[in-house]
Amino acid sequence: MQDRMIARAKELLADGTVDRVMGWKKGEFLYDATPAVFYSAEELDAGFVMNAFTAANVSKYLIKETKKEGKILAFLKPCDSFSFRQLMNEHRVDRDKVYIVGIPSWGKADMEKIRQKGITGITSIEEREGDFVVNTILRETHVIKKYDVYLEKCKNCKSKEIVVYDELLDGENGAAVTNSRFDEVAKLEAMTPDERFAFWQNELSRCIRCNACRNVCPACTCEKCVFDNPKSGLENKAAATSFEENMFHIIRAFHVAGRCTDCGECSRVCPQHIPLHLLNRKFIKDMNELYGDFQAGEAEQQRHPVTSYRTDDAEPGVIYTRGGTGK
Amino acid sequence: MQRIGVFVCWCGSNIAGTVDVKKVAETLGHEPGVVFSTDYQYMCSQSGQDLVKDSIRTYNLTGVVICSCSPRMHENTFRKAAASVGLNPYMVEIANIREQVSWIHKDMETATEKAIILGRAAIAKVHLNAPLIAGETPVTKRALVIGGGIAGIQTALDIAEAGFEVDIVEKSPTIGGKMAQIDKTFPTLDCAACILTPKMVEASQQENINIYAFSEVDEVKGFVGNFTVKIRRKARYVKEELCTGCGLCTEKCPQKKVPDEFNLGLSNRRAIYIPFAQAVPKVATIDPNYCTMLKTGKCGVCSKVCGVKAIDYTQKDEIVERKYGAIVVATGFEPIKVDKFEEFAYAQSPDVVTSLEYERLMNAAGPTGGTLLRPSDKTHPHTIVFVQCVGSRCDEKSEKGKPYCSKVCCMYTAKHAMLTREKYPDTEVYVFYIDVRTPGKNFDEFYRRAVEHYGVHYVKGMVGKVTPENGKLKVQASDLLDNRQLHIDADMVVLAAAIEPDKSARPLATMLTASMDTNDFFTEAHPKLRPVESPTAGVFLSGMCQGPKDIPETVSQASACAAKVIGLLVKDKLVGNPCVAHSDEMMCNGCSQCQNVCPYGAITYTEKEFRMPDRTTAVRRVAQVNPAVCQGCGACTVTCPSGAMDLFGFSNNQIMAEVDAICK
Amino acid sequence: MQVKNENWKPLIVAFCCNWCSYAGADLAGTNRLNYPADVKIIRVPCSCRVNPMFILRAFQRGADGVIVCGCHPGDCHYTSGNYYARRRMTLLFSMLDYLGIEKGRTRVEWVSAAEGQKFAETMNSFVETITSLGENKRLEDLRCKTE
Amino acid sequence: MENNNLREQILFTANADPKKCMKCGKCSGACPNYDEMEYHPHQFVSMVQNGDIEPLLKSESLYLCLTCMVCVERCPRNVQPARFIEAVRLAKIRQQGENRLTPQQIPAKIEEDTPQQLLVSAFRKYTK
Repeated sequence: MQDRMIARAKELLADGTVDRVMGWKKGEFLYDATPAVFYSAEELDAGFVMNAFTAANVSKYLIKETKKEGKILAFLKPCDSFSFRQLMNEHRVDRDKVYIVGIPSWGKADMEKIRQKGITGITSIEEREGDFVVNTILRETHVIKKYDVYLEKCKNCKSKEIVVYDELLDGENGAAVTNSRFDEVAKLEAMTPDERFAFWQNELSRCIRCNACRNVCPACTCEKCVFDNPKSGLENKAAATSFEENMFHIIRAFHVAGRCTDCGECSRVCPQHIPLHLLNRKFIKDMNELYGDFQAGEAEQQRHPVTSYRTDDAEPGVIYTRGGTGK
Repeated sequence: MQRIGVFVCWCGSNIAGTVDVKKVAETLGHEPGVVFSTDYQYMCSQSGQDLVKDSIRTYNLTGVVICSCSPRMHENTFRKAAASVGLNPYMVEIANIREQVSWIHKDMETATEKAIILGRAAIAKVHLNAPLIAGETPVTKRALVIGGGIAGIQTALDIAEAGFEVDIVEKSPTIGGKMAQIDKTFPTLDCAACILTPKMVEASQQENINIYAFSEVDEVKGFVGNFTVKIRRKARYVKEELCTGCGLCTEKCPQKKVPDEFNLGLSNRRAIYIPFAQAVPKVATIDPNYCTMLKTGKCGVCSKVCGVKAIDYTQKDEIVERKYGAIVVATGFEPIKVDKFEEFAYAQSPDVVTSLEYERLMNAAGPTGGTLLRPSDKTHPHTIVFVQCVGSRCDEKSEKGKPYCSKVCCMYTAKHAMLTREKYPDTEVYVFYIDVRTPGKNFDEFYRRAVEHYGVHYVKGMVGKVTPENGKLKVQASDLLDNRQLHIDADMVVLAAAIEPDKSARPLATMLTASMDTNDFFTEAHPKLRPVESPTAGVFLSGMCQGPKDIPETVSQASACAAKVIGLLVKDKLVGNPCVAHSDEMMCNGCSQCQNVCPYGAITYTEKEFRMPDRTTAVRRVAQVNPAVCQGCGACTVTCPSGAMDLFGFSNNQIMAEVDAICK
Repeated sequence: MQVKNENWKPLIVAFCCNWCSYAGADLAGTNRLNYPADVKIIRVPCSCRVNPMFILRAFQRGADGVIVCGCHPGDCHYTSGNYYARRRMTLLFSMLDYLGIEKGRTRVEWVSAAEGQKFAETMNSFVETITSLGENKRLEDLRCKTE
Repeated sequence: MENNNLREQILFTANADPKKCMKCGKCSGACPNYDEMEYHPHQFVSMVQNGDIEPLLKSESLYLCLTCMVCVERCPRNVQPARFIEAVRLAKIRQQGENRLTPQQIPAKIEEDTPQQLLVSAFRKYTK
């Protein structure tokens, strides 16, 4: 697929449709491919990658890119396309300045999970039906079940559909897939408050406030984050109080409620492996249950559940009485 | 750093009886930024206010905290006092230590402690207060009245006489409305036309009034003081400025079979017509649904006979755009459709009529020239049955009727019954009623006169069935007081149909963003205290569009409405509430979420150029709040993820500071 | 087990909308309807002005309970503010519950300007609930593992 | 009101609210069998509301109602008078069950050739 993408990118550069390409660049290691912009065919040949590790969501980068002159080519995976669509809904990206080639994604690999299998020094990774085939410097070849090493976000993939594109690399679009992404949330809901508190205290105490989750999140695109804004009343660069420390994740989840497409980037990038997606999914689950199913970024949407209402909405007391939240 | 003065009020013993005011003043005096702190018996009294003013001057105070009664009581008093000595009124904060402390807590120690905490919170807030200056918007000194019935005419006349321009938009070819169709008015029985038509003429001659008849409102933009309205002047196919209203065309037009809506279809008119003799403007109108010339291109009689060449078959709808400072809704009412009530056989027999049709049958200018004749065979009816509450006072879930009392039916039915008996004493008149409701000056006397002097048979009960049979109407009804069922062979049945708001009201309300109740009546800003204003600033209500009412009430409301409009138009500028939302453009993402939750449409977006950190410039979409439209609810501030949207007077960090002060 | 603070008294922050609930509180005062001094009221223009951040900040600064009061649904002075507040607070409370914060520390009540009695009763029952829940430790401790 | 229990029972069976009645009499105005009846549709509504049920139980009017539902159809307040008439009628039938036959009496009455089906239908009819 990488070769086909590079070939198509070259064509589009050559015929002047676009003047640059948003994709993924080789890192120092095979598994640290990062989003990057390529300006020429040479650059593409030298660095463009597409493999089982190009999980990063590139849509957020397009906010800045579409502020620039010229048109950019972006390869969007299904989950990237949801984020991009949501950014369009929020007028954050200029659709006219992006030429989108939709690319399929059959699940990306989590390097941590591969390492846990005792495999290091990877030199190549190939996808095969149901398996990843990995070669290492020690000239070993490992065949790993894909599902075992999927990223969390890919394990619970919500859709293979590309919701916004100019062309599809494969010519075919995917569809929504059944998933059990709310199971973990439901499991937590079924616990007692004490257990839940213990769980979250354990998870959140590890947070080092590196802001990786915020910086990667395609919904967290504020010009300036409230936590950096002296007028918001809670800015605290010098950590004068522990407020931000304690509340950061709740407020962040609240701010993206209704806009989070559940792309799972927050959990992917967290160096402390905090399952941050469980906070966002809790909101999504609640909104689906209380206000009707809603998928951010799925279509052109003016309002989301937090910016709309019905006069017969449930009263806030409902959360104390409805089932599934433990005793 | 602010220089804050704290003033603790005793409120006689109301506060001082439970709160140690000295201790409160003393303790708050040590708070950072507080340069002066004192207590006084009655802070709201003249001398109390003088104390505040003097202290502001003496200590150069930049902020004032009054620990007293509820801000809902005296916030304005103290703001004015501060303003009088040059301190911005929004630098005053009130700590409510009466309603929230002294009146509900009995223990001196607890109460004093709480008073101090509330004082601290107010001080914390004042530290972050900034002087606010209320925005001013100019006022377009012209009013629009939508609807040219008696309500609209009266409102327009009153506004015009105060010296302001008024435009009346009326959807039908003439002003006058429903009152023009009515024969006599209760309880004085003067002729409706005799009192209405002079007003219509007055409206047309008053130089400040401009009548757009046969026109409709297409679009409303803007806000209080600054509305821009698009008015659609529907094509009459007659040049209004040339037509003299001689009526020759309406006599010569060969198309004679057009149901006359002014007579509710009880007679016919021509395809070119003037609704009635006293129409204002008295201009002919061609009905394109019936005009042979417009339909087939063959005829042109009216054009030939017109001496002033006023006929123009090519006329098109024309859009006029006008600016207004205030909009008056006077869209009125119409009777409900009664054919859904099958039991009354309205659709089966022409002799079953509605009360408004009965008005036309009684009217000297009506289809029968004022002689009461049955529509079916044009004979004189001898037995007439009136049925009240047809479609009024129904169950809320009813699909046929309305849950409310239509208010005017009892009186006009009494009027019909009385007039019928007066003119035709050989007629037996029955009125079936559930209750007879006659609150009003000389109303009950009027009803009693119908019964006692004119011998109208009032029967407590309801008609259950009307069957047309051999030219008669068999009426089956209950007489609850005699506990029997009545069977009357009537010649005519008159239904007192419930009234409902005009159909045009709902789409108009949407254009005006004015609220309506479930029955499509416009809602008032306050049902008791602001009954002629809509909650939407600059929109006023006149007449039946707000709820059922009779002519005297309609006229009083119309004048009241005019007074409110004049009160708005005399102002050169509107001073807004400065506690409105504002967006920090540097931080705004332009995501439109605030726009989605704003109930007033106060937020718009513009593209602005910004310098980026890397010295390039970029165009960003940013929110802008119209302070004249914003009412300061703050819905946008919570929706805004970046905190770019904030509210003056209740800013994020002011409220945070209060929280912190309370939770210290 | 934490040492029980003998002198502990609940600290409750009440956000009241200016048009209904604050007036309701005034009416409670005018009618001399007693409710505990532990309740401190902050006036906001509308319940939709209450940012979840304010609530979290109150908890974090030591409040034991937070109650948001607004006009009854349908009666909002700003027509729709309390409908938005209702969704926001429902979601926020659900999240706090999800994080294991005790139920009942947060509440939303609709109190009209005429309901002085209801205001006092609501505050009495809320203080009772908070007193039985005891001191709010969890939100402060959310990120401090005590092992 | 001694008949309170009976009244409650009738209100329950009728599943309608007599308080909604505004006493317009349209039901009785529409009733096709008015003249035959001792108590008329509107009276059923108000007498049930007042707990005045004994006279209704004794009255032939119960069986003179044709259940044509015109009163239900015409009522502006959706009171549904026919439901009250039907409810009183049912109450009457249920009362009869009390003094006719109890299960205890049955064994003595059974004859050799009594069909089983008769027993079953007797229970259906006479017990409640």
